Amino acid sequence: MSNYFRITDQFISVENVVNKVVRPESGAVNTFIGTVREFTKGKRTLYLHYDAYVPMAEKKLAQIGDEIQGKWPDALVAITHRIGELHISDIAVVIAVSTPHRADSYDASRYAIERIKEIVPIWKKEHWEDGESWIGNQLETKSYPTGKPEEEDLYG
Amino acid sequence: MSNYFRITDQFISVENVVNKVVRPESGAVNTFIGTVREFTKGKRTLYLHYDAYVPMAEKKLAQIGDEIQGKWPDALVAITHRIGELHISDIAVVIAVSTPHRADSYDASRYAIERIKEIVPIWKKEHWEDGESWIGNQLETKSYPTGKPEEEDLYG
Amino acid sequence: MVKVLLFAQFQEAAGRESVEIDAAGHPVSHVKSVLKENYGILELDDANVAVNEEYTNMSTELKDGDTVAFIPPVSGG
Amino acid sequence: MVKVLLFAQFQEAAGRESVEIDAAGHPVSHVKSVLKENYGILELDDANVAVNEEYTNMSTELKDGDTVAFIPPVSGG
Repeated sequence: MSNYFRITDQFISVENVVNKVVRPESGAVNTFIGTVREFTKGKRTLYLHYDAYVPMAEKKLAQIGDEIQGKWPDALVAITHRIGELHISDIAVVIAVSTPHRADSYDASRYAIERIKEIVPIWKKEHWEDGESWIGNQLETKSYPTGKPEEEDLYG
Repeated sequence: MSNYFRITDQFISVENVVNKVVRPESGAVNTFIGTVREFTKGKRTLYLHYDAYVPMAEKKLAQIGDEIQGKWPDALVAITHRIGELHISDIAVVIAVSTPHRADSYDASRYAIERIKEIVPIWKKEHWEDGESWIGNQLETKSYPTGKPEEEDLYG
Repeated sequence: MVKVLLFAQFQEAAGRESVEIDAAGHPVSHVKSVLKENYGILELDDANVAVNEEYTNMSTELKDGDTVAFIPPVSGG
Repeated sequence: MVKVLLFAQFQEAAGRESVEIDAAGHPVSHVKSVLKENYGILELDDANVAVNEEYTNMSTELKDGDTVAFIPPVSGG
């Protein structure tokens, strides 16, 4: 299974990640692809640099896969995240989830991206025309008043 | 824009459909891929045949794109649906939606597949070991007691 | 004349992809009756109808050169 | 000895990817203090900590050969 949860410093092929989860018993594959956006809150990004604690990040991606199979037993998940220097529109992450029926593929895929942003040790540094900065958590669905995840979020 | 909404009798490349919607202002692409499932309610499918009213189907796919841009103005959508004979695990449809932020990409992608199953004139015939049948509507989220969509569903 | 397109189970029932019907000045429902009676297409009550590639209803009046399509319940995706 | 891995802003602040600290028998909080005082890493209060690639907390007691990582707020995806 470890091939299903990868950190790489190379270009990610969407087709390759999708092909890992296509199988006769599934009828739906939901894919989430994160790409480098040029403007965030009006500020222009020139490029990004992603750093990761690679072995732990792969373990945490696999944990997300396990969590998904706990919640959606018929789901099969593959996730690849790229690190290093990425430019505008480059693909940073590809999540693919196959399920027998479509509703679960959406829900499980959404769960995966939210969990990546909670527990996977990957960090993004934005480079702008006038500076650079490591970006803190960017959770859209949840905020941590303490500035960090609660224990139950980390251990899933 | 017509290249964004296609009916084809050829293999669909996920990468090609995704590339139509990747752009500097988007940071998220959600993709829904429908594949041919081997078993449905315990019955084994050998292969499928899809028929379509091609010019109208492409118009209706484009209408779904317009509806999505009405609801999610920053979304960009591409949809390709295959027709003809398809075998187990073949890709029947690829929907790709790019948005600046991820939540909208999921919602708009989900909207697209539900609408395809409501208004796009495409028909699936299942071939089993012991017979074959054209399949009626397979909406998961909505049922039509009258057996057909209501007018507001058709006209969007 | 009006061109009537047949798809899926309707095409199989009629054994052809299209028929020409002299239906100008008549409503779509007239075409439906002809298909039932002359072409053995019996399941038309579950179908939607499109004229010139847009959904419409059975009371729409047809004109010469129109293209009518009876749309069985769709099952794409 | 305990190996301490530094990433992202912590790596930049310390100017190195890892340090070795004689912390066996001490809790993780001891390593945190050393990083603050000796390596100029000041933003550790927002960090999580992992020992041997699993999240844990500041009171975990370290043993010889452990690998500790301070995890700044993550921003993958």
